[in-house]
Amino acid sequence: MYTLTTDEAMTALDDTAQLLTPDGHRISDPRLDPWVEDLDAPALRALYRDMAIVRRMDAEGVALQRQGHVGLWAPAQGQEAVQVGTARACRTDDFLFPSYREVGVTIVRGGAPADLVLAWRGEMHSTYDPYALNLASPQIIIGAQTLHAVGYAMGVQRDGGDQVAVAYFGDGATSQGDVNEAMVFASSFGAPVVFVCSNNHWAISEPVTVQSRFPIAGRAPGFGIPSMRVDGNDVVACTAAMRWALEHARSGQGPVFLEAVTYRMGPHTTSDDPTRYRGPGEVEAWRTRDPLTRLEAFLRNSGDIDDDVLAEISREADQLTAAMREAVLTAVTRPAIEVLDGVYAEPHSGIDRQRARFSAYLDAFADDGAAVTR
Amino acid sequence: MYTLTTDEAMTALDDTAQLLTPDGHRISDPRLDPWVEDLDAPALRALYRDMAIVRRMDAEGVALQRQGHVGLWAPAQGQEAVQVGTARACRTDDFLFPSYREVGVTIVRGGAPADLVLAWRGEMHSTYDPYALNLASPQIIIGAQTLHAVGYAMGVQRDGGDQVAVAYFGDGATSQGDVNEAMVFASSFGAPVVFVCSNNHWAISEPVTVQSRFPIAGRAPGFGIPSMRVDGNDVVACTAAMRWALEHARSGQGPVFLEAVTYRMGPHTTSDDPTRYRGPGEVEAWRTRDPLTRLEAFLRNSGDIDDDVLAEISREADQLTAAMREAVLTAVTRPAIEVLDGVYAEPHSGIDRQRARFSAYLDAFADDGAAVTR
Amino acid sequence: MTQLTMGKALTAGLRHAMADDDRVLVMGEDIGRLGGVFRITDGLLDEFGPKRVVDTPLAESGIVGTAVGLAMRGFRPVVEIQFDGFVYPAFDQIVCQVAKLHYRTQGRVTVPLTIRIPWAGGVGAAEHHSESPEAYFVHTAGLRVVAVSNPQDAYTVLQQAIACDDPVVFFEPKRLYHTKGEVDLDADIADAAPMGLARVVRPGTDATIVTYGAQVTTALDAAQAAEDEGISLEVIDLRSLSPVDYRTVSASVRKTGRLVVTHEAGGEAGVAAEIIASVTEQCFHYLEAAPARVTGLDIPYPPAKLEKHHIPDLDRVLDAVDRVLDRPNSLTGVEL
Amino acid sequence: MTQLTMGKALTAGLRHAMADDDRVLVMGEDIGRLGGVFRITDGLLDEFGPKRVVDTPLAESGIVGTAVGLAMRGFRPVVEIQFDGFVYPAFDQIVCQVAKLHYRTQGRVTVPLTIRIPWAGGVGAAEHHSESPEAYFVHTAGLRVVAVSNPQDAYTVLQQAIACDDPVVFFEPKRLYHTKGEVDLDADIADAAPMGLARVVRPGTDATIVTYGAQVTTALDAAQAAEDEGISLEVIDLRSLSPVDYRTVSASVRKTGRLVVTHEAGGEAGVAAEIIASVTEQCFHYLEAAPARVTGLDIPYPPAKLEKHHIPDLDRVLDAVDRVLDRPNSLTGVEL
Ligand SMILES: Cc1ncc(C[n+]2csc(CCOP(=O)(O)OP(=O)(O)O)c2C)c(N)n1
Ligand SMILES: Cc1ncc(C[n+]2csc(CCOP(=O)(O)OP(=O)(O)O)c2C)c(N)n1
Ligand SMILES: [Mg+2]
Ligand SMILES: [Mg+2]
Repeated sequence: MYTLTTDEAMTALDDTAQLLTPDGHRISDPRLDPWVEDLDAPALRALYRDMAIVRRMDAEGVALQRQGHVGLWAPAQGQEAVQVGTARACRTDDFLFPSYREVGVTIVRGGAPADLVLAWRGEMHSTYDPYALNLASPQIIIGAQTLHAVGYAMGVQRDGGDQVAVAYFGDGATSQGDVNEAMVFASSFGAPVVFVCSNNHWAISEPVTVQSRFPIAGRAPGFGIPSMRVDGNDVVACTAAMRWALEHARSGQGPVFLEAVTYRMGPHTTSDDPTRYRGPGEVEAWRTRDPLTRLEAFLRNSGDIDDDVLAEISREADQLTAAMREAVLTAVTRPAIEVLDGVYAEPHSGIDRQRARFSAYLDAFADDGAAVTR
Repeated sequence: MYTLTTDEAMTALDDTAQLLTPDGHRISDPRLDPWVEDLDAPALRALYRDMAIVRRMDAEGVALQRQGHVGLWAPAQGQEAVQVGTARACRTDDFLFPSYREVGVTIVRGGAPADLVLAWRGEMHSTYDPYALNLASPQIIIGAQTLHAVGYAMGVQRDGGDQVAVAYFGDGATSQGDVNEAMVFASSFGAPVVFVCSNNHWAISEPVTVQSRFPIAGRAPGFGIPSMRVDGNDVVACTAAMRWALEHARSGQGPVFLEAVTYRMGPHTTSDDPTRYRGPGEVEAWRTRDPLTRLEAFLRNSGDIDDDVLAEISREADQLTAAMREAVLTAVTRPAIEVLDGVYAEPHSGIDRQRARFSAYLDAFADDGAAVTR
Repeated sequence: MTQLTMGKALTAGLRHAMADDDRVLVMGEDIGRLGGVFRITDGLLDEFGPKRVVDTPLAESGIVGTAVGLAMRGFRPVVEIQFDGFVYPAFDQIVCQVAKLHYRTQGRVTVPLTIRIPWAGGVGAAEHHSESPEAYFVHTAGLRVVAVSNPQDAYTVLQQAIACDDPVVFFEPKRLYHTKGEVDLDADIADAAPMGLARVVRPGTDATIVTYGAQVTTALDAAQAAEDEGISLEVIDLRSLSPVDYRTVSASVRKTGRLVVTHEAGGEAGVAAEIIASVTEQCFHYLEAAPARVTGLDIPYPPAKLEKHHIPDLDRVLDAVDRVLDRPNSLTGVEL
Repeated sequence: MTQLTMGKALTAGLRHAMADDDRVLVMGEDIGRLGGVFRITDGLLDEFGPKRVVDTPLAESGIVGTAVGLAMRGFRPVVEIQFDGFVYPAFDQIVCQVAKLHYRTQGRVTVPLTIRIPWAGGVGAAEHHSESPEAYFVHTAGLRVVAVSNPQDAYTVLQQAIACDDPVVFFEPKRLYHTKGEVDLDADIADAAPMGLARVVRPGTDATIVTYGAQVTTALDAAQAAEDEGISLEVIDLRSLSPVDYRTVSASVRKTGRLVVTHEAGGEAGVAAEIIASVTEQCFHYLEAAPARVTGLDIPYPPAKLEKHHIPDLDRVLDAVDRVLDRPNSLTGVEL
């Protein structure tokens, strides 16, 4: 055949991979089951714990913003399963490239409580050492990190390594040239990269239909990249899908694309007012598909979780959120002159000159707390 | 199904639409035949005439470059069928957005001989009035024009018009962010635009496989745009495919993507040396699929063309190439001060100041042919 | 006269332009139902409908590139770039297409496109949300660049930009969005000062401060403070950064003999360098001291908690005034 | 010493850097089998193989963005942008990522990336093939910007740029690719002048001409011509545009008291404006006349047949020299 309509290309894509139903029933899937065979009760509890902690710390971030301790927060509520499931599926030496909303990914990679808040507070642009967590700084420019991930993966190929690079981004990002170029490069070089698109149905106020009138997972195969649509609120399915994707990339078969279908329960950021563009009905409908309650229901059914365990997780979450709050409240802003630090890695006469002048200026004020002549 | 591999998305795309075989036999195709029912002998002869003239003028362009009359030429040899077939299928009020290689499109749209050469000669960046030919100036920035075409088509929608915008570009261009964003916008707004990708197998020295390891026509459906792979050396198939595409877009069904599979017989430009990156075998193989010889063979078989007609076309081509040469040889470079013309549409104090100074400078030299003081 | 915030004045200007000319349309990310993240397009979707108030896919090159196509079809698109730091993906379309199309076609194709950019810092924002990219556009021939500093100009100049047949990059200082001022909503833009002209916002005799955008407020504060010390500063709001109204600027410097230029963008090859190079040429024999720049540091925009060291404040402006007046200042004795 | 064209010197520099450090790789459009449209990477594919000489898809943002990722993995990518006018699609990656990553991460991530750009006009090329975008990058903190003017610098400075842990935008004047000069292929880059330093290429006493790239040749020709009239011009090749070596430049201006800056890019908010603003500040009391700019016009790059009016030639430079020497010149009596 020499024509291809969207129907022909996408009729195959009429479903979403799922292993846990919204009410917590495990359904079997011959393709995905093998990838999560080892997920026994402790492992599932661990995933639940991760998600619960992400939810609490995320809520604390919102609270800290409302109380004026951080300038902004981009809530992840509702997206815990895709963030935790995919990040936990990675090896620690895989390198992950998150956007600004991947608080769950940061936590899973070992980010400290302070790492979650000091950037939003405006103390520094980013906190942790990317090489310590194998996690790039959160990216604000929509889509830019997808190319970095592909480049990193090309580096892995050149080193003969078996790490995988993972690019996280949203549904809105799929419209950016960079994300499409990333798919072109990844496909052309067969780079070991997994694209994880968290389709949370909204790019600020724009519904995903403005970016794409068809399932986003249908985009990648045209670039020569196999893709999967997965229930992004099902942490078991996300784990399975990501393990499949990682193995595909790790074994030299090239890039993979995952569309995780999820929902942003909160505002875009704490500055946003979602009541201007979406009704409560939609949000309520998604509440029934909550990633935490479904795993909790499953674990309660199987008797693998109980109130004691939940209380224990809650205590742990208390400690972590307290540490996060503490980090914000004790944050010390760096001295003025350090604003000039880190622009260049090597000596630079322009920075030297600015430093001399700015020091002189600061000194002039230090003397009498006011301008020299007044 | 929730996964989509490239195989699943593209198995359908295993063929190329064709109506004239390389040796000139008309094959029937129930989907395409209706679109070219009206192509009787005179119409086919006209297409042949167009292609022959394009080939001759293109060859003259190369010759003019070799003789130093123009600085550069981007030969279209081998691509006459896609250019003539698709452009002839358009209405005169459709608006076409070409790249630098669409000499055939320019001729079909009524470009004068001078329009083909004065820009390459460096007399002006572009010659004809885009609104006179409904043809944008040739675009050099790879892919940029695809967005202009989509925007134009969005304008048509707003005007309630039934024109179609057509974007021409190459296989290499499909890697550019702009071309992918153009597909996103076209799909999102259902804009009446036809994307015509002339896959001539090379982007300068890079084979199409560097840009895409799969048929380019497979890219568009993922964006929600139906596409067709057509033999770009078969002017009848190109006409049929384009008429189908135009009708689709014109009737409000949204954008269409055509991949015309063709071959660049010459160098990328007259500055290029293709022997560095491709063997003569490949070029020779494509010579057997020449767009002109196959239509000539068909018309000779049916007795609809003979040496007299060919001689007549040849005379016409002689006149046109002579006019083109004449345009170059009689070109008068604009006076120096006009270098400042047309930067802004409205009065601009910066330009005024530059004009005053540059005039003074020119005057100073005009007096004695040298700088004021020497 | 009506009291309006700059934000509301911009909305009023847009509404007026759209009502006047049905070829005007606005497009960008989140400008429809949401009214834009700064609510500048608030209400326009309801009033003018989705054909003229276009929520676009999330792609700045796509937004500007399709706006070029719309302009070629005879529309006058007004594009909103969500934040200053997100204009760069559209840079190629702006520099190679928007700026060059008219020249490329010997004037046959006009691009009456307005690119609105919420602009600059001082609002405690995250990375990429406080950029001052104006010099890139000033350096690009074929564009006009304006920056507004008060609600009345916001209202008037926006309409002038939209009415202009050339592409205009229109900078809106974020930190003034909520600042109120008198706006004459009935004024005809034809009666207003043409878009390319600067304005002396405070006359003075001892030194000239040239600035634009939110720094106009800082400069006026500095002039007020200086007055208490008996120093008379003339403050000029450039309004247009390309072209610069050198007639007004140089007339002032010929009078005062001393010049300070201040802006929030970094200094290296910035707008202040341009002003100083041009004024030095035009007024060399009138200059009593070296003109001084008071600009942002030449660093990537810093984290919010440090931005106050980056944005020139009243003290830094006054320190530079001292410098051009040959009074003791922080650089006294420092090798320059 | 070997006689080499600048093109061949660049190839030798690349080969040397790749042989020295196996983390260096080159990437771009057509740089493999073809050796690049200017043949600067000629032979490297055969010598170093496709893992280190990477023909990329046709997408500049993709090239620079993946190079950033490679740098994060510990490589030192050398990117070729095919022509100056094609760098703009990569502008976002350059300004928001390449320039900012080190600052964003408090120095934890370095981006030792070299972006080579065949640069500027005078070669009779088509639109977009003769651009001078250097000011955009000079205005961008976090980048270093260099421009070479002769084969020896091409060889040495390219290696220094690759060895530098900061990102460097490296400009190669197209019209000098075929110009020959002596190159010491055995010289160690550690012994050469550091990358940030300017060089006095011709000493003189009456006025200073500051320039870079292909205009160095024009300036030297002008100095030669002026000598016949008894005027002694000092010519400085900046070599580094960011940072600028103001020590060398200002020392010269303090000596001569007169300054001409010439470059091919438009003047508005360009590099010459920067130099003049800084030098005026640093040397105000030494200046005997207003420094003069001799730059390209502030227009989109013109068609090839008109480019000679755009690129400052010897006569325009000498006219400006007359101006700073207060001799009769074309602008005598013209309102500036
Ligand atoms: C290049 C660029 N343009 C615009 C923005 C402003 N912006 C920030 S988030 C956002 C929406 C992103 O939507 P999506 O990709 O779906 O991610 P989500 O926020 O839903 O996680 C926009 C438009 C930006 N950060 N970068
Ligand atoms: C943005 C940009 N990058 C690079 C170039 C240089 N360039 C000119 S033509 C070309 C190859 C284009 O290949 P393709 O799209 O297949 O078109 P073809 O030349 O084969 O018709 C390249 C890389 C350019 N003109 N614009
Ligand atoms: Mg989203
Ligand atoms: Mg091609």
